[in-house]
Amino acid sequence: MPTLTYRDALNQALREEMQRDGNVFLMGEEVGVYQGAYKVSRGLLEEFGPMRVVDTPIAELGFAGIGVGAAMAGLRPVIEFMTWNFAVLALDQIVNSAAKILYESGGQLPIPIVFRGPNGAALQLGAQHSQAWESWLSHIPGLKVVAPATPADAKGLLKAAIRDDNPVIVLEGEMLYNTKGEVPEGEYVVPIGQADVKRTGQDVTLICHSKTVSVALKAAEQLAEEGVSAEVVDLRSLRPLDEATITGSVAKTNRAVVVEEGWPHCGIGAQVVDVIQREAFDHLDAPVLRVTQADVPMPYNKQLERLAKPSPEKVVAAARRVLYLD
Amino acid sequence: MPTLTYRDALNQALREEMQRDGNVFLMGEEVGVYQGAYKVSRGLLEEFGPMRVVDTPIAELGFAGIGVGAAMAGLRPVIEFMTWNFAVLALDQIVNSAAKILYESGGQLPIPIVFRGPNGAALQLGAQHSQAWESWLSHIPGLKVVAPATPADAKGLLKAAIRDDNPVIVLEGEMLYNTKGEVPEGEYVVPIGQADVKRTGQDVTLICHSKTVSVALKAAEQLAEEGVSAEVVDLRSLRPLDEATITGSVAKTNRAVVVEEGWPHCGIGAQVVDVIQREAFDHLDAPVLRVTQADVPMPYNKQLERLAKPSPEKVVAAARRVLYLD
Amino acid sequence: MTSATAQPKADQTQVELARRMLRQMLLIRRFEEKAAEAYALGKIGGFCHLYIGQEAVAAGSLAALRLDDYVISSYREHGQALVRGVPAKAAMAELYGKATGCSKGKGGSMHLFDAAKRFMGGHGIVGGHVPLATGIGFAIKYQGGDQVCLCYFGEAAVNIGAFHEALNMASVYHLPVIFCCENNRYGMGTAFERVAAVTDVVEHACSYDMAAELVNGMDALAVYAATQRAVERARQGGHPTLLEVRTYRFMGHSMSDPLHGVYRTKDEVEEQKKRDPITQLVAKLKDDAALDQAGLDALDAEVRAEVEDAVKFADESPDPEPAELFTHVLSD
Amino acid sequence: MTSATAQPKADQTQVELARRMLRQMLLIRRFEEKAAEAYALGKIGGFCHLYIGQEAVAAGSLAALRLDDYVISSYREHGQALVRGVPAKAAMAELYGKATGCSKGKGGSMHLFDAAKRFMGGHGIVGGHVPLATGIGFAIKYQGGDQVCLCYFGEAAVNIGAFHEALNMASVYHLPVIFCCENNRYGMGTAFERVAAVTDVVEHACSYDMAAELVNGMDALAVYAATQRAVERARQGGHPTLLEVRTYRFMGHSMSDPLHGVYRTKDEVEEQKKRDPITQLVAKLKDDAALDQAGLDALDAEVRAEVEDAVKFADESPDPEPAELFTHVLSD
Ligand SMILES: Cc1ncc(C[n+]2csc(CCOP(=O)(O)OP(=O)(O)O)c2C)c(N)n1
Ligand SMILES: Cc1ncc(C[n+]2csc(CCOP(=O)(O)OP(=O)(O)O)c2C)c(N)n1
Ligand SMILES: [Mg+2]
Ligand SMILES: [Mg+2]
Repeated sequence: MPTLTYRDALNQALREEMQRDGNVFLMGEEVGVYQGAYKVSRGLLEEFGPMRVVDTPIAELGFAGIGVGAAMAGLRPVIEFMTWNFAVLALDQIVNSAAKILYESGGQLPIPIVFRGPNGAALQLGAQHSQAWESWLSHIPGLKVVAPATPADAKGLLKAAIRDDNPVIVLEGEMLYNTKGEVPEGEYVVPIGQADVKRTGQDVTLICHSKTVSVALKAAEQLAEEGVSAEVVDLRSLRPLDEATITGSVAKTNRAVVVEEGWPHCGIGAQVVDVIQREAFDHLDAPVLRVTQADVPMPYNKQLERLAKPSPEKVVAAARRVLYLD
Repeated sequence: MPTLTYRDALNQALREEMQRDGNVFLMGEEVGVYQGAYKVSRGLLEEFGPMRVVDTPIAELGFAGIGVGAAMAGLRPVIEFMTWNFAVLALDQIVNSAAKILYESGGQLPIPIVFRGPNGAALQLGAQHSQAWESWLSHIPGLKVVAPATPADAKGLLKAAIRDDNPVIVLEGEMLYNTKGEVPEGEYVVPIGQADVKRTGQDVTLICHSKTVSVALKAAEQLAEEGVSAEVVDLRSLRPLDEATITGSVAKTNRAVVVEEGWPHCGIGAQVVDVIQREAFDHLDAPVLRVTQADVPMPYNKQLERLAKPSPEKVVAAARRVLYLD
Repeated sequence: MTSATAQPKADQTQVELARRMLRQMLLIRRFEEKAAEAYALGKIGGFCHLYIGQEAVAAGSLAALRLDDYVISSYREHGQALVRGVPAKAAMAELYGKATGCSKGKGGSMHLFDAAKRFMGGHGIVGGHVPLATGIGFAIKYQGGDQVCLCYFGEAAVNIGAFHEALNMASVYHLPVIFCCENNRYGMGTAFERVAAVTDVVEHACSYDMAAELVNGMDALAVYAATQRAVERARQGGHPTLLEVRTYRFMGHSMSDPLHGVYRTKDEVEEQKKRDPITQLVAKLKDDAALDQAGLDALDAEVRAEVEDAVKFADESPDPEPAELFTHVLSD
Repeated sequence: MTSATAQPKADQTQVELARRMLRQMLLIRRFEEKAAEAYALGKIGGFCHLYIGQEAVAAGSLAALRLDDYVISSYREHGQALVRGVPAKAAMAELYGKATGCSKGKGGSMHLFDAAKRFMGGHGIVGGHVPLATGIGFAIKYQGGDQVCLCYFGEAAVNIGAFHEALNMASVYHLPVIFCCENNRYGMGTAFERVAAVTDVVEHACSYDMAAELVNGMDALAVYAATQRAVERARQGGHPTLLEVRTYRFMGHSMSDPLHGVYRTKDEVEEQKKRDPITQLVAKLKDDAALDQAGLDALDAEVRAEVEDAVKFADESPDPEPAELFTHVLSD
């Protein structure tokens, strides 16, 4: 199987889906001439031309709405946000148009659209450019939300998102774009709504997604050195959540830690906790603990930023606590 | 003590705070000449003039930003959103300006601003006009969020919000504006961050806020008829949460149901569940259950809308389940 | 502004067009009157924004469209839906929230949809559907079609960012969109001049290198003619147009708002009612000897019967099944 | 556009002003060069948007302000911060993320703040600070002051809704705000004409009944004069102005972007460099016999020393204490 970067896996998914279906087009800031702010769309303008790879003004609300309008008239737009931070300006169109028109119209107008781009903090970009929006986006009925952690999942989930007849949010990771992994060639679609056990274990379940998967995997290694066997569940899909895989794992390990990049208050981890305590109450031997971003706007300083982010050390500490090892 | 409507209690708080501090002003759509879309600002234009009661164009993002700018230069703006549904357009200013400038500036520029307006569904306003945003707003560090359920709390919390040196979100209820209650005259400030036990009980804790307080109280009455004694905890403040009062009550009753108007996935109730299972794990005799809006965009039809909303019956059913009465 | 009498002597097509528009305008008027009654009886709920006074805009502009063109509007869209061919029954049933409504009772007054008629809603966030219109225009161009998208919005929407972003992009991408601003002088209780630095909406076209036209919205034929010119530009070169149609609403902002009150005087409303677009079109047809009182009465009776039928249909239709609460959240 | 030589023969005040501006422009240039070096060494992180090429805008416009006026900008704000009086040490330390930085190391390159100097940031969302400027203008009027608020933004911000909402309101409320658009022709890798229907930013002033002026941004004195006229209008009647200052950035969009690449040619950049605002101002001063090479060398040496000091200061300053992570989330 070829080894690709996460970036190139996304690029491949876009290219293949655009080749497969003439209604698929890509729109966003710098996606064309500049080849993408993070080069996810490299080469696509050349291959598909300016009608299908469309550079936009800086007008997130406007071009998100153009995407939804185009979907109403039968196209399958892929809208790239340079980062999800800027998509905050476009939420009205995502929430009030994309997610509601099917329902409001009594089922007449499906909105097959993908909104994608990097989510969460990169390095030292400061408070306005370092935000993780999974909780906000997952809150909304009418949307699906995925957050791939590996190049293979990036390809498979983006393809699934583009083929889905509903608005799908794809949360990518700027820090993941350069990471490498094996990616199946051609037709490879990862169904939305299925978590993936990235490492099996017996003693504690570490639940994570996107960038925190590598954090959890590192924590699992450290725990292994201490003789603790951790299972790592990559959610992959945040809406719908794969409740069966989550509770299945906890039923086995009886303990869980949820790791996320976002803020704690009403984070996606809170929802996972809700699921676990509701569906696996009798299996739980300890409260579920969460590792999140510190409950602060992201500081610029490198040291403070490191302290603010989830880390393997914090996950190990939380795991030890749910195992009553301290 | 005089009896006032929730609307008039808010009006009184605004008037008193504007009399008390010349830097306080009110800005929003229809707040002046029209006396407020829901008449919360009745009489204020006449008393304080057009510089302090400012009608705006329909430009939520713009006037939210004007409020933040005015706060940077020393004023204490109260920004009214006609409803919080429209504030989705203004989130960039709330989240990226109001909530972050103090931190980004290393503590130089506090932003004493209040954003207020009705939140949640009224009657048959359809999907775009019937949304409850407590989870989104509570997610953000740098904000405080309150949601008064009674006229007295409306007055006391709005006064506290206006005096606070931080951005405070006040979530009112369109369906509450006409409700009546005793309201202390003059100086009456309810500290932000304190829940209120609206009814004491022994067997189960019903946790609620804003409009769901009356839902929970009705459920408590029905439960009382069945011999179940329910304690009703009104959160009042959603950020910060009064974790001590929540866990204190659950430590006594060992069972809890969280009732909210918003959608389930990553709702404020999920955060409350997280707190309870973490801080009161050993006290819990059953999983915490939640009663929320159905996980759908709000339908227009009256019957469907009723089915979508939290109801005393749903709360009673959930309480019976956590009590293993079924 | 063009007055009705300034039109060239009507030929037969023109007369037929005018009669057709008159029927549509009467249909709207009677439909809205019944909707007001039903609202008062509690049979219609929520917000209900009537179109009375503005009928010439819907009738005039939609007469210039083909059936395969697209139409999209705000929450004040009953009139446009009816003219576009949404059956009065389906529209009224939707206001009643019934399963037989054009949005299955799930949308309501602000969210009338009829995809088959290419009536793309009914949207409730001021300005929010203007980018959607641009997107539909984008799809038309993408698909190589020669349709247009006609988008209605109020003058107050001009103050919101989405309007500007959408107009700029429609112009940059050369899209066949007609932005039809129904300037009725008020956004709820706020007179436009109190909140807009420039009150001629057409001025904004300059910033977007867009064709623009100011139209008398009380004259259905003038609206028709201006829209036709805009349609021409759109079909032929993908050139968008900003139409500013000056009109007036004779009712309150919505059924829960006062008719006049602090923000406009009773006198002003009465004065404006003298410009009633229906009265004017009737007068013109009578002048041209293309309609007599008996003909008008017959037309009105026909329309009233249609609306009565619609009310009866709505009344007798069932509510959606409870299970409908959970359908159409996602498409499967 | 006005060329430098079109100015009237310089009197002594004018000469002093020009020399002061030259020093400021040199300070910016040297500061930015050092910032680029430090970035390459990994001492500065994140996004870092340099101002090289645009120095005449900051120097010229800020010379027209009083110390009690307000200034607010985007993420490309180092130059304006320095001219406004944020010490080079505090600015450089902020880029390094140090506790001694003007935002205590928590803001970084995009979020320089100095409330005492009324430098109100450093904001990272394109267009997001334009309403903030309007709000500051509102506060000035509310408090009965005669200050102004000067707001810098790039031409690409004109395409975003917030800009339009803010300009309309500044005009409706008669606020003393100067909207200074630094039109450097590109937003990241996108030429303005590819994404704006109208490329003369001043055109937008018509839609908001606002005064406007197009200025040569490579000529500090021209920028000064235009800003002075705008300040006058603002102080006296609360009239906002839209200034379009035509300039050019000699560097890439940020330190992580290429200098030219696909979106502009090397030739174009080289051609533009011939218009270097510093070279031009030096030439003018030499022409006027107000500066000789020795004087220039001395000035440059002085400025280089100031920047060296700043770098040393930043290097030697401590990181914030870990506890600082949790301070300033809320004010207590
Ligand atoms: C973004 C937003 N803000 C506020 C509202 C509340 N609102 C509904 S209609 C309206 C007035 C709109 O006036 P105009 O655009 O002139 O249209 P008209 O009602 O006159 O047809 C307002 C303020 C809304 N629906 N959306
Ligand atoms: C709302 C938003 N969208 C996108 C970005 C990413 N971005 C940062 S700067 C920039 C270009 C801005 O260009 P311009 O306004 O001309 O200013 P310049 O950089 O040329 O000074 C973009 C697209 C952003 N910061 N904010
Ligand atoms: Mg109007
Ligand atoms: Mg630029």
